[in-house]
Amino acid sequence: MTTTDTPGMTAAEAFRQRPLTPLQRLQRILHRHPQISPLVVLIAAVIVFGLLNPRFLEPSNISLVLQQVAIIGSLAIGQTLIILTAGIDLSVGAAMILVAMVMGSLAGDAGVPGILAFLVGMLCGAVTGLLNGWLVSTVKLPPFIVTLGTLNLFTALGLLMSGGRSIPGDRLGPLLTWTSTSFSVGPFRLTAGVVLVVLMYLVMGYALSQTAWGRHVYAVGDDAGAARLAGIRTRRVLLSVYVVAGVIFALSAWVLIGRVGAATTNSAADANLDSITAVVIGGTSLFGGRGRLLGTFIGALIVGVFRNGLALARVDVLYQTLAIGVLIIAAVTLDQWIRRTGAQR
Amino acid sequence: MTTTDTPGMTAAEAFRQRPLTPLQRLQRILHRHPQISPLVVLIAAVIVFGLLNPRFLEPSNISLVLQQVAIIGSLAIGQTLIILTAGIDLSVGAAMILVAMVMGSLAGDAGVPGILAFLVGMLCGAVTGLLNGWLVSTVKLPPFIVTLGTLNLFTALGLLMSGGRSIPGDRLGPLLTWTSTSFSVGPFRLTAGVVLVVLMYLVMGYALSQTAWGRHVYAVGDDAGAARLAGIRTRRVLLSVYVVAGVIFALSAWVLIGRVGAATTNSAADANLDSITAVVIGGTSLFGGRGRLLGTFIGALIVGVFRNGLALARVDVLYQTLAIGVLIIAAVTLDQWIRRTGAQR
Amino acid sequence: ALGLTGCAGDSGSGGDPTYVTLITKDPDNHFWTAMVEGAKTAAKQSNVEITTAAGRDQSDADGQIRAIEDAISRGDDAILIANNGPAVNDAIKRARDAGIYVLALDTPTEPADLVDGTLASDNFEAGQLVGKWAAGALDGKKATIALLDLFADKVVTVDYQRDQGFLSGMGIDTKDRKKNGDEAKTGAYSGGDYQIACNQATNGAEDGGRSAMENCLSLNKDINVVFTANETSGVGAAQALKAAGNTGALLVSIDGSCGGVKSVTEGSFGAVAQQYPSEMGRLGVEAVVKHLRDGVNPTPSEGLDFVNTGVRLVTDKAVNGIESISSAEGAKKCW
Amino acid sequence: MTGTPILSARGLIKTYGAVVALDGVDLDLYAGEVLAVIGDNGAGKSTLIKCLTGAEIPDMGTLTVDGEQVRFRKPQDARDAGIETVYQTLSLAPALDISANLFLGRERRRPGVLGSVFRMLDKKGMRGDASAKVDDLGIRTIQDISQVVETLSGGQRQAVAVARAVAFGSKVVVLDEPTAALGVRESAQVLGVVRELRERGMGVILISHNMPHVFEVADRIHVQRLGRRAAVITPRDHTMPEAVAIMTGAAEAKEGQA
Amino acid sequence: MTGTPILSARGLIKTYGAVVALDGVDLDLYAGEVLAVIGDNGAGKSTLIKCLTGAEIPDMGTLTVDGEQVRFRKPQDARDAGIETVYQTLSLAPALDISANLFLGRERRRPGVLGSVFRMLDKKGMRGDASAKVDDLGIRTIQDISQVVETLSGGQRQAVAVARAVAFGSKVVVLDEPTAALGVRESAQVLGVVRELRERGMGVILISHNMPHVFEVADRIHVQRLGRRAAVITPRDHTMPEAVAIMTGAAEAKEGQA
Ligand SMILES: Nc1ncnc2c1ncn2[C@@H]1O[C@H](COP(=O)(O)OP(=O)(O)OP(=O)(O)O)[C@@H](O)[C@H]1O
Ligand SMILES: Nc1ncnc2c1ncn2[C@@H]1O[C@H](COP(=O)(O)OP(=O)(O)OP(=O)(O)O)[C@@H](O)[C@H]1O
Ligand SMILES: [Mg+2]
Ligand SMILES: [Mg+2]
Repeated sequence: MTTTDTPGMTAAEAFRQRPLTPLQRLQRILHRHPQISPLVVLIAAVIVFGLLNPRFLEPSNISLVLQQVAIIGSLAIGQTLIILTAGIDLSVGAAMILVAMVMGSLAGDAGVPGILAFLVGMLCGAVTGLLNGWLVSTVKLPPFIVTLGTLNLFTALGLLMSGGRSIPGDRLGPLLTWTSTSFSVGPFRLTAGVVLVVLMYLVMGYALSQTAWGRHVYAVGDDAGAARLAGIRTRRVLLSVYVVAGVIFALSAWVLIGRVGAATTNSAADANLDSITAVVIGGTSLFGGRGRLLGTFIGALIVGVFRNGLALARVDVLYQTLAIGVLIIAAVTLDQWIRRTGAQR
Repeated sequence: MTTTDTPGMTAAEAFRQRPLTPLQRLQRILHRHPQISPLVVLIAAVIVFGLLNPRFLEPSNISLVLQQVAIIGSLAIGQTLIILTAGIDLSVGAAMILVAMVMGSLAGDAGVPGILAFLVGMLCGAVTGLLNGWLVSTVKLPPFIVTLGTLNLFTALGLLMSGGRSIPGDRLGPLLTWTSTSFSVGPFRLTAGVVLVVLMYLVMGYALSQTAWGRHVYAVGDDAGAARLAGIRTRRVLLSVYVVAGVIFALSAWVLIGRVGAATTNSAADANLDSITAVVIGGTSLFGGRGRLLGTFIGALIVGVFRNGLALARVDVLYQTLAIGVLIIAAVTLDQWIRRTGAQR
Repeated sequence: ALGLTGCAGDSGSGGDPTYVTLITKDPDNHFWTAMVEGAKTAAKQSNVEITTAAGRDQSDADGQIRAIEDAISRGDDAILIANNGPAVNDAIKRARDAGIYVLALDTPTEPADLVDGTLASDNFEAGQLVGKWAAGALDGKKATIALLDLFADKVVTVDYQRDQGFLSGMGIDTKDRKKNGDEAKTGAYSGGDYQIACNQATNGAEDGGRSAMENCLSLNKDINVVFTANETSGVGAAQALKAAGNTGALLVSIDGSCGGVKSVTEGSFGAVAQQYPSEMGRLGVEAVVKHLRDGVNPTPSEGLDFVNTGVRLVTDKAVNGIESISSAEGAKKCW
Repeated sequence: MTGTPILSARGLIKTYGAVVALDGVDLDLYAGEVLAVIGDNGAGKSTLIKCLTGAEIPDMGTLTVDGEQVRFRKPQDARDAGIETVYQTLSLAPALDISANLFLGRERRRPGVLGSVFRMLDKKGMRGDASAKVDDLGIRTIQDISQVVETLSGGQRQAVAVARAVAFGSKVVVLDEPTAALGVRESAQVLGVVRELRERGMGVILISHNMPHVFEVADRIHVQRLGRRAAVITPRDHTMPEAVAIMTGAAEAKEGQA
Repeated sequence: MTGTPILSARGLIKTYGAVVALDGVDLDLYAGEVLAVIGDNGAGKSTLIKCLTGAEIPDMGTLTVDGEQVRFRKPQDARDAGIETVYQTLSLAPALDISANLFLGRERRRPGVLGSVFRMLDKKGMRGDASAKVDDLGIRTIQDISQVVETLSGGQRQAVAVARAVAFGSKVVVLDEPTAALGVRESAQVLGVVRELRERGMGVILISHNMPHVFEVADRIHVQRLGRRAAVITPRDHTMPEAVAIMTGAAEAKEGQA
């Protein structure tokens, strides 16, 4: 044999114990926990932007970043669920706006009590999800087309209902604007909306990783045919995912009302793309079945940090666009590099 | 046995020859040629809109529809290639605009001869494709993220180059505006741009269905791992697809200049979504490996017919948005119904 | 973050620059890039550093809110904003609470006193100008009108202000001034009968303008008045008219960029209402500098609650009783 | 055999476009027997069991379970009726690990409120059981029980699929070439499990190309040929070469069909 | 065996995270011989041949072809060096039809300008050839040669993969469990093809769990156990039970290793 044998050690053991460079050592550690690789990207970004402008690291600014990513972050929860089933939802922003306008019109224009408006809003979110889910799971249309269609549908409905007018927060009552309540945690200022979003992450993260339903979501996204043959009720799982996502988008509408202080159709222009971006940067595969909600959370933060950090570095808007493009690619390249070289050891 | 046997016939033959309703007969025919099912949807749409407003069917209007879908139609060729490899390209519109501005600035501002500006434009298109393709095939990043990044990059470059100003057609010279040349074919009026797009469909349709390269594109999209094990140079195939697509987007820029009579950054805001929509309505799977270019052509026409038809049916603007949503879903439902019930006979 | 604003008053003296954030409605329309250019030119002369930001598109309030928050976090001295709607009001309040001087550009906020001052031109008035011109130029003929607005999937202020302004300039009852398309489809304008042949969205872009115009012509070949809500869509509409051989239609538009004025010279546009975004940018920066030096706010134009940067009608076919400038003159002021 | 079959099919027809996969097939399975299905490649064996287990809906034909007519519209229907199946394609979720796949669709929850209210999975318990069940099939080379299924070797994967089907008590177990990718020892182990199932009174349908295996465990052999049932024979009245001859059409079955 | 091996590996190591798949494996293949590789499930047989054919890059170890050291970075490299492989997963493109898969990567063009200038595929010719080649392997149940591969039965699919590997002249053919899903007659046919390849002077590596098959055609047998080469034996100096004993670790190889 030509391999160098150390007595009492198999060839592979000897190979394992070869000397490693510190970088290889780091990679090996990262590779054991691939889900933290977006975290590395996030930390790198925070350090770089902190160097560019020290104000970036001030607690007040960090609090701001959290508030800024709250909406996309909460939409991205529902988007993650749907992408895990190998779907995609282009209607997230429109569904959110529609719910916001429903709640806003009821509470602000029709004078319905806040709690009722809220409940109808949640129901409306569930119904938008039901529509998408029914078309995907039962009529068996591609999710891209379904949600493209409902994107147009929900957008138009929201506009027709409101005529494009905003309903200011002071007419909405305390419940609907509760998400804007802000309070201090040490040097940080958080809003109830941010806390709500974090809670949503915890609850859905638990549901995905610790319950049978979560496993079924992964199985359906991984290989729908195999899951069906294995006795999973794929139709029911899909439908439930879309409905749950719809309710999440309704909750996002609540966060949105708190954040902009009004129910308005003028927001979240690119919520679809942004939410998908957060999911993908967070390491979830668009082909379904692979990914974690924690990754999405970090993905949303990464994009938020990029935007805020560039603004604080006084980068002009067009150069910001350019830089965001480059940074997104860089972030995913770094992530891939961590995972890949790790995999080859 | 309990099956009814006709002497000399196997059970399956007897089953085959059972009486069918005319609808079932139609379905069976359609099922033999699933690729024509979008055509059925197109024809249905044309009939309906023709009934709503007979002017819709006038040759002059039909000619207009062709001209209106030319840009999205040509972008959708490149998009089809990329989607067939299980990719997606969000940068199509931005790449087209960037090329248009490069050609426009060279010919219109820098006074470079038209042919040179044109060639540099094509090269620029190829380079955009090369960048996307390299990141996808060699750095192995997800196409969604790559093209989201380059979408930002190309958009910013186009705007920085032009400052948002359009360069009017009269400064661009005859070559760059050649695509606007119009001529009559019987009662129809076509433009050189439309003819160019049709030619692109023919050439790429041939390349996909009749050459080894086309087969490799399908194989890579179908199962990249299997294709690699079967000895396909997947990296090279992917790279070539993106470069070819880049050139197609550059040609689309040429068509665009002809159509709007200027090199401009304003157009084609929804080009990404619209081109993907055409591909998906045309029956190509977003998961790669399945679909036909002819379907994309019909898909683009379907969307064009919807938009034009709704306008001619005097539908209000906001209701048009709503109707487009519903129609897209209806179109794909019909398509699925044809395919599915056909499959079950 | 508040402490820094105090020492920024000595602008022009070569010390710390004054930091101003200019927030436009979207990043790419030439109208806004012209405003940025105007502001940057003025900034160079007075030791002001401009940081630009924008919504993703004209309906993106969230992007503008973020831009305002970022400006607060950066500790900027002033914000110039063309707001995307009342949804940004809260953020503007927070900025002022943080001691930042806020001026509205182009579009007044609702309510107007939300900001320290406003430099705007009235989009409704701009619409009215071209409407009056079209009504006059028709000279009593029946008007067959194509209305080419901006968006089908969002409602933005410019869209209805320009469209409804145009109709009211024509002497047509607009009903709800904040709602496009609710006017009577036929009736009488100030000079005779009218018919609205179509009302289409263009996305404010050339290809959208062309498609919309083509569809309108398919509906009615006799269109003789075309309103386009901005010049880029107007360029597309002019292409469609040319391709259809319709040379008689009066095409009017709003903006007043150099390209638009040239189209007037060449005759493909009948008239444009010229606005002055680069002027707004320049005046905005100057007002900031003046405020930080002298503590004064810009004085509103007479009878208005904002500084009117003005709208002029540019046409080479002047109509009696409507003040206008020639395209040659317009070209001097174009952007 | 006497009595009502636990699973019975009559006149199953299944065509795919121009392709005829099943051309009027009958099948009876009784409790406590192993019915082998043999046939050339493409004879329609897998299609037959797909139609029996709800994975495909036959164009025509009837199914009865315990004498009652049933219509399976999805695999879950068959599972509910007590039919467990290992399909030839294994139908595992590639990105899930071994124990997640084993318990897919019948996950176990933690005891107490954690399980009943918070519906928390008993991951550790399931992992332990999974390990034991795979070991039972003689697969000793799995080094890491939390390996995801797509990284397993062909045989390891097959063992997981078989373990899943036999692990949960049921009436009928259908195995489509369960030993195709298995090693010598592992195959023997699976045959042992099949015998055990029979002992427990279940009905087993076993598809295999391995004649020694078939003749070792089968009570009756359904020979499938060109989409039809060519014969039903028993290992007692036919030899292996005779069975192969019937399968390939070189001979007819002798009288005395079971 | 004497002379230079056409394919030779020394000290191959391959680990996946905590899993050790290959633990220092040597292998020699000579022209004109059939080398069987046997071993328990998960012993590392498939990983071994993946490392030999460029599908995986070993962590350590060297490869030589005809005595020259080589580094395969992708399967195409091995193919270029004259090594054809049927992987256990078959590596077919599911949505392409039989002939497209058979000729994948070496499509034939039309004669004349159509082929040279317009690079048009000779679809009809390839389809005819494909049909003949699949028939050669004894698969007679394919009713429609333009069927896409994903609709084929398990055995039909395997036959397509085997046909692809043996159809094109080469130096070495590597077959990973080529008869696992095949019927009795079809398996015999494939073994015939293997013998034919040996006659033509090629080297064949055959992985199989079917001991009778192995002992029928192999010249030498590489026994893989727990990621290592436990022994190399020949069918003459060892019996089947002995081979199985070595494989499972119950016995050591006798002296006289090949
Ligand atoms: N979805 C499908 N579309 C078209 N033909 C199909 C489809 N599924 C199966 N077939 C065809 O039906 C026939 C029977 O296939 P089946 O899988 O039942 O064979 P099998 O007896 O299980 O063969 P094997 O032993 O190779 O697994 C084959 O000719 C096959 O090609
Ligand atoms: N990508 C991978 N990640 C982790 N472990 C792997 C991977 N591929 C293979 N293994 C492990 O390596 C070992 C060897 O696998 P291999 O496929 O080579 O076995 P094999 O001898 O071919 O078995 P079989 O007879 O079942 O096909 C197994 O324990 C398997 O689980
Ligand atoms: Mg089978
Ligand atoms: Mg193997």
